[in-house]
Formats: sequence, structure tokens, C-alpha cells
Amino acid sequence: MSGLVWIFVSAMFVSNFTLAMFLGLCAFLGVSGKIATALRMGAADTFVLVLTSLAVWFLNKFVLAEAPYLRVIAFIVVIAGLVQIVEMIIKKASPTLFRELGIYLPLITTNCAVLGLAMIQTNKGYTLGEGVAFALGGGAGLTLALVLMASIREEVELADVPEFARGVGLVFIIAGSLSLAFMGFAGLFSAA
Amino acid sequence: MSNDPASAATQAMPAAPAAADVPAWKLLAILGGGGAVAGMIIVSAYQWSKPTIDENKRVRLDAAVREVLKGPERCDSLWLVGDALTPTLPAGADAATTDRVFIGFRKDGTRAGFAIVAADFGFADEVKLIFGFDAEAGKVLGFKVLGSKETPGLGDGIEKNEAFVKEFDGVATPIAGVKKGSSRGAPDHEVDTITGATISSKTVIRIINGAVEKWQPKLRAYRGEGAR
Amino acid sequence: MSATARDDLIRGVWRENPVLVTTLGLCPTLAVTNTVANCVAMGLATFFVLVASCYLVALVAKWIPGEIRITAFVLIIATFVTVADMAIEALAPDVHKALGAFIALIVVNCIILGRQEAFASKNPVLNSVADAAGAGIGFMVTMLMMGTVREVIGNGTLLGHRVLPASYEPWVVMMLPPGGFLTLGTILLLIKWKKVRKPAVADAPAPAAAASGAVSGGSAA
Amino acid sequence: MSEQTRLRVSASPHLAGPVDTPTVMWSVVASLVPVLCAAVWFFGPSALLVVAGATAGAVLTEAAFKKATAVRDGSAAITGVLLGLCLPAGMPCWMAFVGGAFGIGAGKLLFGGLGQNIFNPALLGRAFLQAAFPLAITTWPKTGLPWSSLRGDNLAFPFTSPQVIDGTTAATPLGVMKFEGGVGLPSVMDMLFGRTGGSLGETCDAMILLGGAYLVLRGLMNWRPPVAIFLTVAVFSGILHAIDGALYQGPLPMLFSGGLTLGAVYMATDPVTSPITPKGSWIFGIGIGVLVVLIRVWGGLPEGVMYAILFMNAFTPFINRATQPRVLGAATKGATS
Amino acid sequence: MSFLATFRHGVHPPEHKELTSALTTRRMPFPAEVVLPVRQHAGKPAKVVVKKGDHVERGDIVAVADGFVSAPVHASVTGEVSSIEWWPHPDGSSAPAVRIAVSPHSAQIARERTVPDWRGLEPAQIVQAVQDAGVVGLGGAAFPTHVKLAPPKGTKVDTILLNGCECEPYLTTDHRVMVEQADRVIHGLRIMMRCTGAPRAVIGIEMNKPDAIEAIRRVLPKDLNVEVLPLRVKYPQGAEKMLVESVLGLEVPSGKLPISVGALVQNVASAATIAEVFETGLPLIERIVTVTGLGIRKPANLIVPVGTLLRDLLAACGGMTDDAREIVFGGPMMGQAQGNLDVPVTKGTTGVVVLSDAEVAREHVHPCIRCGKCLDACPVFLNPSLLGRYAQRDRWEDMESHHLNDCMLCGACSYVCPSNIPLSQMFGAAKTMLRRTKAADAALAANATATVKS
Repeated sequence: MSGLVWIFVSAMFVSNFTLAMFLGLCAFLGVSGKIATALRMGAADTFVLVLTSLAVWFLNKFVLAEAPYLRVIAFIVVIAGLVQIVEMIIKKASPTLFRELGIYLPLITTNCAVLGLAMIQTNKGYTLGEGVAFALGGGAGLTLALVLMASIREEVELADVPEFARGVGLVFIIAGSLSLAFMGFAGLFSAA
Repeated sequence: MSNDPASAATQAMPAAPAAADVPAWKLLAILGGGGAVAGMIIVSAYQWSKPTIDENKRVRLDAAVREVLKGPERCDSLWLVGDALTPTLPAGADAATTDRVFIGFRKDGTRAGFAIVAADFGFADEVKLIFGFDAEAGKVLGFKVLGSKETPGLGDGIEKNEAFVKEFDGVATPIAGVKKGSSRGAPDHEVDTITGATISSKTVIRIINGAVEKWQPKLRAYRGEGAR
Repeated sequence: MSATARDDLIRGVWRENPVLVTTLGLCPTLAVTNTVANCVAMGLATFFVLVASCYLVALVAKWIPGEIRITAFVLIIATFVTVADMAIEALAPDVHKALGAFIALIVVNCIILGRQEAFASKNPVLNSVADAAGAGIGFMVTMLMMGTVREVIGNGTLLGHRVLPASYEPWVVMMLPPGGFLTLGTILLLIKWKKVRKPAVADAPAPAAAASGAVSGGSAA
Repeated sequence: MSEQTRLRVSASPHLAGPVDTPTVMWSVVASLVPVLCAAVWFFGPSALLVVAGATAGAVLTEAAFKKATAVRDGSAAITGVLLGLCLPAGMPCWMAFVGGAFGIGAGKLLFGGLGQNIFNPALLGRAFLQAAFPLAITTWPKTGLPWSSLRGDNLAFPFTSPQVIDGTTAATPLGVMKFEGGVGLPSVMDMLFGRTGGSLGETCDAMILLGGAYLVLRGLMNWRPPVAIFLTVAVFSGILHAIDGALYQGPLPMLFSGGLTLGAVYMATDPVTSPITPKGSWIFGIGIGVLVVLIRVWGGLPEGVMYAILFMNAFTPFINRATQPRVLGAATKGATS
Repeated sequence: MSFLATFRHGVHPPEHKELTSALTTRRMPFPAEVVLPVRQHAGKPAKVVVKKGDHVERGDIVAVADGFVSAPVHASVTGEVSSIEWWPHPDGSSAPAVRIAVSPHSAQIARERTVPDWRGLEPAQIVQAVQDAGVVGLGGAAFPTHVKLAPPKGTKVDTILLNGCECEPYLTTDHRVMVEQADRVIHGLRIMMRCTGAPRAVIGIEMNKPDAIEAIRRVLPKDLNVEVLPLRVKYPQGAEKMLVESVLGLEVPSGKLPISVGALVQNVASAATIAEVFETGLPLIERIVTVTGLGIRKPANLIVPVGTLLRDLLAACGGMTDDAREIVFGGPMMGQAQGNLDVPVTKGTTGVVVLSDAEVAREHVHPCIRCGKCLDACPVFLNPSLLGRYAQRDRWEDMESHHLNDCMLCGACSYVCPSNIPLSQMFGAAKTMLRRTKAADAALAANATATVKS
């Protein structure tokens, strides 16, 4: 149990997907302008991450054990398929939610967080439970970073930012500062 | 300038399959054919690279074993089957999932010691190391980090700080980590931790102590080649 | 090489640099740039996958129906990535260890899919290859820039060779995740700063404007 | 008409308010003087050197990119002095300078200067130094040196490594808690009055509390975050102590060891980077308190105050949005029927 | 003191009431000229009914009310209409005004009027009489009093709140009215209670006027449910919503009037004026003005004919000191600074405060450091800091969604702001901007429908 908690906390804080592992940065830049959008994207991401984790565990266990060299291809195809299926289900089940998430869902296919999760989970040999904990933690970490960045950017919109600093450059400096702040979590729950 | 991946993605969004002019069987055939070609390329690349990769891995492990056993004449693997160690992997057991240690022999045929791979969480991520161990005397012969992501310039001293690494040569178990100069009165059990990287230092000690606790009875019970 | 192909090549290197201008392919640019050696390996691998897959896409694009275009592209990329992955593991195991999962992540590097979508699927083979090579070189240039800054300041070395005196105190932060963000942020800020300053200098019509600026500055002080 | 021309026509209100921003800033600097004196008392000339280095870094950076008037409001000086006070005595001056310059440059000027920043510039500078020079910033000087001696290689040539003065470094109370299992922890009185190892300004809690009390009584400081932090840390560590007194330190050593008082009184109350709403201030303080105990007890580092505050700084815009005051007469939830 | 009733938040500016609080009101000598703007009240301006050269006597009508939410203007002196022209108005603009040259030999005695007994009048008749007398709120806002006495259909006045707070620093007008005309205040209240049918009334007075509390308590009627409630001294206690909160413990819903919680707020001086109207038949032609401040030589509480020019008023008080810096009509918190000494006193002029150089607001603006003092000051619980930053970016819609319309421009936020940011001024401007955009949008929409129809 404590192992699962550690994996979750580690993916969320210690090795935050976005701020320490640099996964999902395109989305981080693109949809961190407004808090509401950031939250939705985070939720959608987390959902796909968990599904992917389950699928990857299944693939590793039953399909890829004999052919580890097909991992990359198998994972990317499965992820693309999963996103398509999720999209169709949401479209059927809740058209409103679909409209809100519409453009984010296909974006997730090319979100390296998802493939990154698949690869790391495989490399570390996580069990089913550990994989889900990892996916949840990673998703929560992504969402946290997204929401923090979005709220900061909404605030910075009201600041007298010098002309040359308006744009992506400052976002990276803020991300660097956030990353510095997250360094405080290093070694959390793992030290003797 | 496309700072908006959302719009890029909408453009890149695959068209719904239902609206196909091309019949579905043709799409599947193309994809299937492409997949087959891709598979063939990958498999042949795999066939070409596998021996080299395996060889690389073996050479690296072998070098590490020799290093921590301080240059034995030859080394062997010992597999843990049930609760006992055996030099040969029994038929049907999977080499990848069976626990093993290495044993080294000196020129005169006596045991140089055992080499054990162990891992645990350190400051940043998992620390994986191999250490040489004299099971009879209960002494560590030396250790080498196989993989870690400890802080560069600080925690990575467990790999790079020679003084620290050297201290493990011949230290008695269980090891105690102490601050430099503050001996607790059992010098042959003590290792000075790296200033500012106490946690990383203690991680190494914890891993070794843990592995010793797990393996020592089994190693002592091993009556194979070179036993007195 | 034809003139258009040369344009396609040069364009991607700086003017439409995939990382600095269009901010694509950020994961590797930040994740693996803490040493120059990593950058070279990652840059070469990406270059290989980019050029090879764009070449292939340009060749076969007209036979691929629109419905499965993306899937087919991803399939092509994934194949090359897998090959590159195994080649690196066989030829340079240490680099493979350092790059970790990020080699596989070349698959989702938006630069590659972007070039295929935007260019290779619609242009002749030669131009496509030139365009991909340009983007690949642009990517590598950025990687090397990042890697050089981070390794020299963060470790005092370049490609493992000591370039700063032994008494230099390395700035460890540059090797850590925050260092990646801060370095890229600084580079982007400097580029923007030059861009903002340049027209101001060029357009300054008369000394009068500067003088009035100075006066208003003085009065505000 | 002469009477008419000397009249001023301004918008209401026409009365000068009780206090202005430069007064606030310089009062904070003044309240830091006793803390600084204590630092000099305990750490000799090194204290002055390090604080001067950090202040120079902060003020010169501010002056280089902003008009000189911006320096006069005293905010850069506060950043510099506070940064200096949370560094160890043996830190080379050039590192302190780099910290000050980074804090002001990346933490403040890029956002447009005073009042616009997200992170506390002093702490951002400190976090940068911690990540850049982890060894130098955790090297605590030996105790018992003659007053006039330097406590480390303060004067190391810029960009060179400091010469390590051989022998042991002093243990900080937090280091003792973390790595020695609390064996040999100094008494609470020693912690309160600064007779322990640690950063320049964090050891003498009495002086910090004095300065804070002065500012609160003059109405120049938001008292909510420090109170929330102290209460949270006391309660949280008290509960842990009650569960296992041998494993977890009690509230008093938790409160008075390390940088908790300095951080709570002078960093968490930075108005720019902490929530503006009263409710938000409480959330902010509680968040810091929880994180401090979390990092100190289960984290990899002995001290977590800096990171806790920086993390909550990042949360501040979100907290502000979530805790807007309920406008008078606006419908409350549930009361709309 | 904390047991005293009050509202939440608010500020404590220095009061300086001691300058005039003990000075008995005296009549100012009649000036040589008065100027009567047609706009002296909130609502539609009055329509002039005299012409140049007309002879008018004190109390004669010079401009009639234009509709229900409007009030007539009466001659405050006996004299001759010298011209009708645009004249500087205390609000900073200019407005049509009737200039009357005072007859130098007139005794300035109004002619006798017959006064109906208010006890025999219907509420509607009382309302009409009050409007005819041109009575407006004397607390500063100058909202026509009769409008409030006729609450809209479906609402009921449970409590009349008589506002004797006078929370603005310096001013002592209401204070003197309560001390010197306690009977009239109660009499006016009696008329209002009858007119509105209110069963209960509370007179709220800040604790810094113990003699006023004492004076009113002495004349409290036994037959009515009326009480005096001493209130804590805090600005803006005199604002309607704050008074309702302090006295009744109720919040006036955002965007609504106090009547929505059954409260009717009237100024004590307005009550006294109503009483006077039914005693003498004279309309509102003069009022008490506190001329005070560290910048005036002889502070005084003066009975001043409406329309008296500022120049004459200052002269009557010994003139300004050498360090006088700013002249304010009304209190220093919400009053309007005057740059022209020829502006007239209007019905809403509660006082003239001449501020000295040392006490005027600082002009150098520093960046907002988000100290939060404005949040602690704002009596309606806005976030002025955030609103201010939106204002700097011209984000009016965001300001509106953060409840800008609840702002009553009391100035508490600007007063406490250590960075001297003119918050309240910015909010006033933003409100104007929003009103204009709305009006333009409405016009555009109307145009569009018109085009469609045609």
C-alpha cells in the first residue's frame, strides 16, 4: 500500500510529469492560459492516462512479452485507438462534455505524457495497481502544473510585464521557478 | 507560428472513417501491408542488434562484478532456487525472473567473494548498485553504482566521490553511516557520509545492509566450489 | 540542389526554427539537454527519423487515403524510432541509458508529424527531404545551444572535456530540470529582446524623439 | 486669481492616508536591524559580508533595469537583506550576489517590478542557490570560532569554488533531527536566542518575533499567515509527537529550529506574493505549515520552509480567485430561495 | 466601544470636528449676488420659469420640477434676475443657472404664507407639498426627499432610519441641526412616519456627538416607537447601506435600495426642513453649511442662502490661510474639489472644507503591493486591488463581473492605499465608461430593430 502511495506522490510531486520529467509540455504551453480550460484538459489527460496504463499493462502481460521490440508501435497505435474510442463514447454519452473537451482529446494522442507513461511503466515493470497509481499521480501532477500555470498566467496578464518578456519566454521562466519550488519534494517519503 | 497546438491538432485530427470514399477493405489492406512491412523492418533490426545489445549488457555486468570483487580470476552466477543457491539454472526456470548473485574465485581456487545486485529508493529515484561481499568475514569488498539519478554535484558523490567509494572496501557489516570525524566507537563498521548528501550516502548503506541481511545466511549455507 | 530545395533547407534552420519559433518538440529539448553528448545523440536520432520518415511519406503520400493518413504517418515514424532505438542501444549503450524513455518519445515529437502533415505529404521528394533536413538541423542547433550552455555552466565541461578551470564552481542547477526551463526561457527572452529592440533602433526617426523620451524619463524620475 | 491658482483640484478622497508604501518598506528594513545585529553577534564579519553581497546583487540588478526611483522604495533592499539572512555564514559573497541578482531579475523584473511578481524574490534566489550550489549552502560554520574570524571562504574569487575550511561543520538543529535522530538537540532556549547552527538570520527567533511584533502593532504586516503557520506546525507536530514521541519532535523544537520563524514572519507576509483576502491568508498559512512539517519529517531535506512558501506562492493567484470576498448584499449559496 | 452597533470594515480618518462642533450656527450676511443652478438634486434638472429683469422675492419659485424625480428651485433672496446663463457647477461641470442680484435695500423678509395642517393631509398631499417646497436630501447626495416618501407599490416601510451619523471628517452641519433643532427633527420624523405609515423609527448617531444624542433623547416622543441608537465612529457609517447594516443588521441586496428590506433612510437635516416647511410654508432656500478646515481662518457653522458664491462664503469666514491647498464642497472623503471660487452653494452642499498643504492626499503613485488594506476598508466587500488592476488594463467587463456596480465611491480604499492609487477615481471613471458603452449598445440595438422594422 505504501508503495502505491509513494508512486502516486512521486509522480505528482517529486518527479512531477511536467515540471521534472518534461512530459506533456506542448499542452502545458497551449492550454495553460485559463484556469477552467486547464482543469478540463487535466481531467481529460488523467482519464486517458489511466486507460492507457491499463491497456499497456495488458499488452505487456499478454502480447508483448515475446516481442518487446514492438512496444513503441503497439503503444502508439493503442493510444491513438483509445483516444478515438474515448472520443466516440463521450460524443454519445454527453454531447456537452464533448463540445468542451472536443479539441483536447485528439491533442492527447500526440501528448508525450501518455506515451511517456507507457514507456516508463514498462521500463519499471509496474504491476497493474502500481501502473494505475502512477497514471493517477502523473495525471494529478499534470493537472496541478497546468492549473498553477494557468492561474499565474491570468495574474501576469494584469502585470506590467516588459515588452520583451511578453510571451513564451516568461512562461518558461515561471515554469523554471515552479520547478525550483517542486524541488522541495525531492526525497519525499523515500528517505530512511 | 503555431503556438496553439489545439488548432494544429484539429487539423491533424483523423477524418472519421465513416466518411470514406475508399472502401474499408482497401484501407485495412494498406494499413495491414504497411504494418507488415514495418514489422519486418523492426524484426530485422532487432535480429541485427540483439546480439550486440546482449553482449554489451553482459560485458558491463561482468566488468562491474570483477570491479567489486577486486579482480577475481573468474566469475560464475549462482541462482536462488527455493532457499538454496545453485550454480546451474534448473531447466524451466526463467533467467530473467530468478534471483541471482555472482561468485568470484581467486587464482588458487579460493572464493574471492560474492557480488550482489541490490536497489532501493534514494533521494531522487531508484539507486541500483552491485557490491562485493565476503560472507564468512561479513565484510564488504567494494561497491559500484549501476544506476542512479541523485543530485549532480552532491548526491552523485556516491558514484563519483572516490574517498566515499573507497571507504566501503573492507568495511564490516552492518555498516553505520557517521558524520565525518564523529566516530561512534566501532571504526571497522563505520563509513563517513558525504557532507551535504547524507541521504544519498545513507541510501547506499541501507541498500547494502538490507541485501546482506537477506543474502548472508544463504551465502554462508552455500557449500559449492571453493568452500572451506 | 535546386534553389527551392535550398530554401526549404535553410528555412527550418533558423527563421522557422521548430523549437525557438514554433515551440514544438519541447520535451526532448528540455529533458535530455543536460550534456552535449546526449544532445548530439538525440539530435542525430531525431534527424534520422525526421528525414527518413519524411522521405518515405513524400514517396508514398499519393497512395495513402486521407482517412488513414495520420495513422500511417505514425506507423512510419514509430518504425524508424524503433530502429533508431535499437541502433543506439547496440552502438552506444551509455547514451541509450542516459536518454532513457525519451528515444521512444521521438514518436510523439510534434516536429516530425508537423513536417509530414504540413510539407512532406504535399511536396516533391527532394524538397521534402530538404525541408525535413532543415527542421532536423534547426532542432539539432537548438539542442546543441541548450546542451552547451547547460553542460559548460552546470559542469564546467564540454562533451566531457573540462573547458573551465578546475577551480570553477559548477552551477548544478543547470543540470537539473529547473535549469532546462530557465535556459530555454532565457534563450527565448534574448531572441524576443533583440526582436523588440531592433525595430525601435531602426525606426527611431529623429534625435528629437529620443530627446523627448529622455526628458519625460527625467521628469518621471 | 492668485488664490485660485495655488489651489489643487484632485479627485476624492482628499485626505492623506495613514501610511505610504516607502514607509512600509523602510519600516520592514528597520525591523530587520535587530535580526541583522544578532546575526553579526553570532557570526561576526561574515554575516555582514554575506548580507552585503546579497543586497548588492538585488539592488544593483534592480538599478540596472529600472529607473533609480524604483530602488528608492526599498523593496530591492528588503529582498537582498532577507536573502542574505537565510544563507549560511560561510557562503562566498559572489554566490550571495548571484542569488540576489537572480531573485530580482527572474523573480521580479521580468514580471514588471514591484507588486507584479508571483514568487518571493528572496526565496526564489535562495532556491536557485540551493539548486546551484548545494554544497556551499549546506555548509554550516563551526561554532566557537573567535568573533572576528571569517566563518568560511566568504571572499572566494567570483565563480571559483570556496576553499573548504577543514574539520567539521556545525550541526543545525534540523540536521540533528533529520540525520541524528534528535540525539544532541540543543535546548529550546538556545534555539530561541540563536545559540545554534544555522543560517545567518534564522537562529535568533527572539529578534525575529520582536521585529514581527513591531510591524504587526504598527499595522504594517498581515498577521494572519504567521499565526496560521505557527498554529498549524504546532498542532501537526504535536499530533505526531503524541503518536510517537521518540520518532517525532514536539512542537517547540519544530517552531524554533531552522528558518520557520524567519520565513513565517518575513517571507510569508510579503504582501505581493501572498493572498490578499483574509480567508486566503489563512489557507496560505495552513498550507505552508502542513508542507513544512511534511518536508521536515518525511522529505529528503532537513528544512522545507523555503520550498513550502514558494509552493504556496505559486498557489496564491489561485487562492485569490477562489476566496474573493462576498460582496455585501450578494446572494449567499442556499439563501437564494 | 466595540459593543456599539456598527457595520463591518470601514476606515478611521482623523475627524477634526472639534473645529466647529461647538459653534452655534449663525446667519451669514446676505451677499450681493446669488446664483441658482437648475440642477441641485439627483434626477431631472428643473425648468426655469423666470426671465431676465424679473423681480423675485425670497421663496418665490424660479424653476419648476420636471417630472416626479425632480425638484423645483426657489429664490433664496429678494432681488432682480440679472441673467440666466451657464455657470460653473460645484460638480466640476457647468449648468444653466438663474443669477439674482440682491436688492440692497430689501429687508429680505419672505411674505406670509398659509400653511395647511399636515395632520389633515393625505400621504399623497404631503408628498406633493414636500416636492413643491423643493426639499432634497441634505446629507450630500441631494436625492429628492418626496420620492423616498412615496415608496413603490408592493413595498412597505417598516422602519424609518434617521441618519445623524455625519461620518465625513470636519463636517458638523447635521450635528448642529440635532443640537439646535431637536424638536424640528422629531417633528419632521413624525410627519414622515405618518406619510409612509412606518410603525417604527431609529435615529442613528455616531458616538462622537454626545450632546446631539442627549438633545434628541430629551425630546423623544412618548407616543411613537422612536429610539436613538448611538453608533461606533467609523467612515462611511452615514452611507445608507451601512446604516441599515448597523442598525437593523440587514444587508441591502446588491443593486437594490434600502426599501427592499423595509427601511427608509432620511437625513436629520432633511427631517428638520420638512418640519420647517409645514411650520412656516417656506420652501428650501437656505441651509446650514460648515465652513471649516485647517486652511480657513475662522471656521463656522453658517446659515447660508442657497446660491451663495464660494468667494463670499470664504470672505465671511475670514479668508484662507497661506497654506490652504484644496477647497472641497462636502466632506474630504467624497466631496468635490473646487478650482473656481465663483461656484455657488447648492442644496446638497453640506460643508466647505479648506484643506491645508500638510493634510492633502499624496500625489505620487506607487505600484500596488497588494497589502490588502483596501479589502479591509471596503464597506461593501469588494476587492479594490483587483478592480484597480483591471481598470489599469481597461478591462471594464471584468470589473463589472467583479461587482463594480456595488461600489458607492466612498473613497475608503483610496484613503488607506499606501501606494496612493486613486482607486475610487478609477472606479468612477469605469462606471461612466460602462454606462456609456451600455447606452451606445442600446442605441445600436434600437437602431437595428428600427431598421428591421422599416
